[in-house]
Amino acid sequence: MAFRIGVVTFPGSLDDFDAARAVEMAGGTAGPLFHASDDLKEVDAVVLPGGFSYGDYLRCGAIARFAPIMESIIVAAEHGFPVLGICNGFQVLCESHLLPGALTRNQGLHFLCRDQKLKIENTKTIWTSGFTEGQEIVIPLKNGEGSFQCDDETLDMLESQGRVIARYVDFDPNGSRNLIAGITNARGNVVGLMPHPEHAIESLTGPSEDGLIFFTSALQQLVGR
Amino acid sequence: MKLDTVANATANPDTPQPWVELGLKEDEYARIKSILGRRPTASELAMYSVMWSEHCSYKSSKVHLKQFGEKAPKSDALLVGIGENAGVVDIGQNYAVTFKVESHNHPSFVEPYQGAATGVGGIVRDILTMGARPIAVMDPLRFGLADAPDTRRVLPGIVAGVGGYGNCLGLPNIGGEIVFDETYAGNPLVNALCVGVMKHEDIKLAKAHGAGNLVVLFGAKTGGDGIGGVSVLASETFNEAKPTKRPSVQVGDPFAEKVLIECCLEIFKADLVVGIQDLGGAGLSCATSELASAGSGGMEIQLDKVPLRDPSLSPEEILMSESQERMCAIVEPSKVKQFLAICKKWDVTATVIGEVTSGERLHISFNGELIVDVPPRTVAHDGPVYNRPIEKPAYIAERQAVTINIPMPTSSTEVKAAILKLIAAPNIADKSWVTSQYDKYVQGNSVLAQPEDSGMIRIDAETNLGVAVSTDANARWSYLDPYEGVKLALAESMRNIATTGAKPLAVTNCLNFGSPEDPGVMWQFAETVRGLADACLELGLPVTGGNVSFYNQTGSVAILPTPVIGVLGVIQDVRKRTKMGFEKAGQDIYLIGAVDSNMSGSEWAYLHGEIGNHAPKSDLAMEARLVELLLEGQPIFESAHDVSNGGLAATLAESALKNNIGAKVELENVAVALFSETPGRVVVSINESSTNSIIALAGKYQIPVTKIGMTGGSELIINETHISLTELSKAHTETFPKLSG
Amino acid sequence: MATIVVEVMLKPEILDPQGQAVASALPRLGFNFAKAVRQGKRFEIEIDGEPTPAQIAQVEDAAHKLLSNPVIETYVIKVEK
Amino acid sequence: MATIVVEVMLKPEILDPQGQAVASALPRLGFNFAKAVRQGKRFEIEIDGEPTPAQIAQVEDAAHKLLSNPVIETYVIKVEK
Ligand SMILES: Nc1ncnc2c1ncn2[C@@H]1O[C@H](COP(=O)(O)OP(=O)(O)O)[C@@H](O)[C@H]1O
Ligand SMILES: [Mg+2]
Repeated sequence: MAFRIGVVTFPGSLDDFDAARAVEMAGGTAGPLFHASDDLKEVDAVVLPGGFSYGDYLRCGAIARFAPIMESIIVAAEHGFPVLGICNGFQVLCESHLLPGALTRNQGLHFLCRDQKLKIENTKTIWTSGFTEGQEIVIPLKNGEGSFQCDDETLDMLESQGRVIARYVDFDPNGSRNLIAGITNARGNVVGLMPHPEHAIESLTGPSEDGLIFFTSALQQLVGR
Repeated sequence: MKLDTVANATANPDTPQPWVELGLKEDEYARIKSILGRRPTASELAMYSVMWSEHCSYKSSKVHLKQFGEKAPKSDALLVGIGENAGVVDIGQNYAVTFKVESHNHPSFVEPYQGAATGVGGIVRDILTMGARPIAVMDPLRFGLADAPDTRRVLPGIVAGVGGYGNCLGLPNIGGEIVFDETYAGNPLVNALCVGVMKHEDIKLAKAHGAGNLVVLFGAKTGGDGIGGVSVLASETFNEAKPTKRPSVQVGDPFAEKVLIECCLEIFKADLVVGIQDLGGAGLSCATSELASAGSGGMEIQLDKVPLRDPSLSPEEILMSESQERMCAIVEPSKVKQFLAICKKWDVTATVIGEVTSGERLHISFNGELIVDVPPRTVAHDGPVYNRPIEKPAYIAERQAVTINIPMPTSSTEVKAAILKLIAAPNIADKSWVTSQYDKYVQGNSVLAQPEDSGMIRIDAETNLGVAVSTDANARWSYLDPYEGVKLALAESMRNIATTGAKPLAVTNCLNFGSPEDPGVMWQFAETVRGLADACLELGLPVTGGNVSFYNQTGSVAILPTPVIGVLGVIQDVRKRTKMGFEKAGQDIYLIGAVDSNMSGSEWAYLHGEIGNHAPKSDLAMEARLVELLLEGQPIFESAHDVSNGGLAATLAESALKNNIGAKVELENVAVALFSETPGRVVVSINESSTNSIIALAGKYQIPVTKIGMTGGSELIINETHISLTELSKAHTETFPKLSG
Repeated sequence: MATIVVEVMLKPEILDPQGQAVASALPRLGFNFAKAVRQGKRFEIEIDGEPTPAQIAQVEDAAHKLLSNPVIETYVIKVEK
Repeated sequence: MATIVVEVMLKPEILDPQGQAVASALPRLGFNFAKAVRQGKRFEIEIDGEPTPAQIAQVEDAAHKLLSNPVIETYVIKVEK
């Protein structure tokens, strides 16, 4: 039986459909989850998709973090449940304090959509195990508030523990500290990533098919659990 | 203030009314009185004034636009034609596609961010109203000179507004235009196009049928946004001397609209509406009168039930408010509970504000008192019609007498300098600084987006059916000859569709002009409509809808006549689309079509302060054959890129820079070959093994095909001129960042 | 050294989606104190020494031209020590 | 009726590109008074009657949980009449 990966829809989520498609294309079954219920419906992992939850008018992810579904996800994640937050999902994870730091306004002050080269730095997380260390990939980046910021202590901790999972290469799109594009929690089950792997799953509609590996990685890791 | 009821209006026939301030003409006011048999109440006056404004009533353009119906080609694809919120075409496999382009010019000058944002919001609601899921947007834009101070104010705001709203809705932006010309200073054009898709059986119409059915207003609460905006803002020349006419600005809430979209789609899926209308210009005045007018009976509205953001609004203000993100639906009583439950799920405010009646009048009451009692048709559909004076402007003859005198480069140094100058010109330069502010990936179906010749969206992931859309206008040609100019714009748009491998199917348009009270402008308009109708008939493409924007002028100076033409095409298998960039080294480059030496209206002439004398003459029969050629030849094309603004020089540079693959090209009469913008041309690259096929195609369709060179290397080489791609790219990409810096 | 503060708020009649988002989030978190919320911007401008009337006039000018959009916003200038 | 104001600013060590953009735009417009600019948010919360200490405590709680992100921001609460 295929593993079920839940995709959460908050009001204002945009990439939920695409994330579900990526899960299916990777060989999993996508399970829609609605923000207003705290029922995880026995999914094996969860993706928090991109978008502008609640319009992102206050701070990105700040209001979504209090949705009933997040209460369940926070508890589960603390017990090792796999969670991938993409873009707005990453912002929600930071607001939930499942991941350290915060995502702030792009240094250029504009929304930026581009094909972005990344270097995968950590292949030990549930979501990145299918990559080789140092692998360079190209997937779309699209956000207005993607600049990863934290204090020096947190940055040292992330770097010394190898918790940066991906870094921007060749071009600094937003002024993130140490060019950080994605990080993980200590346990490696929660990953936040600013660029969008779900938009790089077929070369017809994306810049590459590199993004699919995030989803196949998780499905493979679930087998081993 | 005392409520001006119908009883009061009858009892006090001589109360003075501000019909002049509301933009009505004396005869129009008289006509309202004769329709009603008394003076209108304040609320009725508000409704008539907004609905009879140029923007809502098309009073100056109607007599001309009729031609789109009269000359309409027979088309089996057309499911819903002009008149509804947007036209709908059949693209096969039981899919129906709707698309439309609309202007939001004046509001975007006053408040660029919000004006542009609400422009996108408005067109998306039009598409949604048809029952469709919106799937993409495009934004044809025009600005004053790129380095003018006001452009620096207006452009970043408009771009941020288009992006801010569209990105938040989750609609990929798949194309548009950015053109600079001094006539747009003070009159930027913000046109927004939206495409939506649905199944045939899901098409919805804006009609109020069935006595006893309920009128439900849902979405955002009503505030004081844009009150008077319709009649005052959209139909009077913006004039700084009359600051009181500065309307309050509409502010968009894209999140509210995103939720409204999801809510509507769920309501449509459950089949809960009889008719539906969005609230755009003229707000509730428009929605109620149009629904009732198009329906079978009358309507009764209790205006005090409208949920207000600002409780101090008067009834006439409620009727005129242009608060965004609102919809009005006609719902059977038995389905209202379910309707309201879905709204609740999405946290969308929904209120029953009235019902459809068996009568013939639109009755609106406020706290139990009747304030509107009108025949809805007289408000919505039977507004004034003007046959405005038309006169061919004197400049036409003056222009035609001019001889063009612009430097044409000859030596290889001159050719190089000319190419670099041209591709760095704001009208030709790389637009990524703008387009990278737009999400082109969301929804995961964008097969092509800017800077490709057309945007392309996959409709069905199983069958790979897709649609392509392109928008084009060449205002300089329209200025020289509006009849030919619009035909050329249509031909270009159609060619852009076919260049990517899709078959042109239907046309939309947004006609941006100066004041209709100027007979010269009216002539430009009349010629444009005649040209477009004739061209559509000849090409067999139906016009499915459009929009007219008048009064785009500062003082006596009108903008260049700018008919923006959108063409929608269908492609059976999106995997087979052709892209604009050279794909591989060592492939043969062919120019399809022949060049001539007319430089009028070209960018090269414009860069030397010249507009020229005669626009090119369109050859639509040839353009139609070219489309056939492109479609039949599609399997052998490794790349294909249309030749338009900037001529062959721009086309070659763009194809080379796309994938960083150079080219070596041999041209005769090099300056004309590079910079002339003769229509009807496309550059393709093919494998050598396809040589016979392309020659056969040329013969079959009687279009000249010339091998001009070969792809490869890291330079663009034209005869003896060598330009490294690095240098080319620098010139092409530096312009916009510099302008913004 | 002083700080001049410019507070920019949307005019009361202008829709404030940001404030609305906060207003509707608060009760979901169990906070019921707010009747309405408006969200605006706050600029803290550091200057050398005490502000002179000429400087304040300049700030006023800048607030009007750059920091606010008079079409939809109003501003207030304050000096903090 | 009173207004409780919550002012939220980025912590000094956190990059503030918006404030920086203002700081570099000012001199281009001929304004040379600013040594540095920081941009933050201002929430105006309308409440019924005079604020009670319990209400202020609630606002404090909301400011901490929702209106600011303590990882990058600080806030100040003020009561205006
Ligand atoms: N405002 C805009 N929004 C989105 N795309 C744009 C915009 N302006 C230009 N583009 C895109 O840039 C590309 C080049 O523009 P243009 O030179 O006008 O194309 P064409 O010559 O085919 O008319 C096209 O893909 C067009 O859709
Ligand atoms: Mg083109």
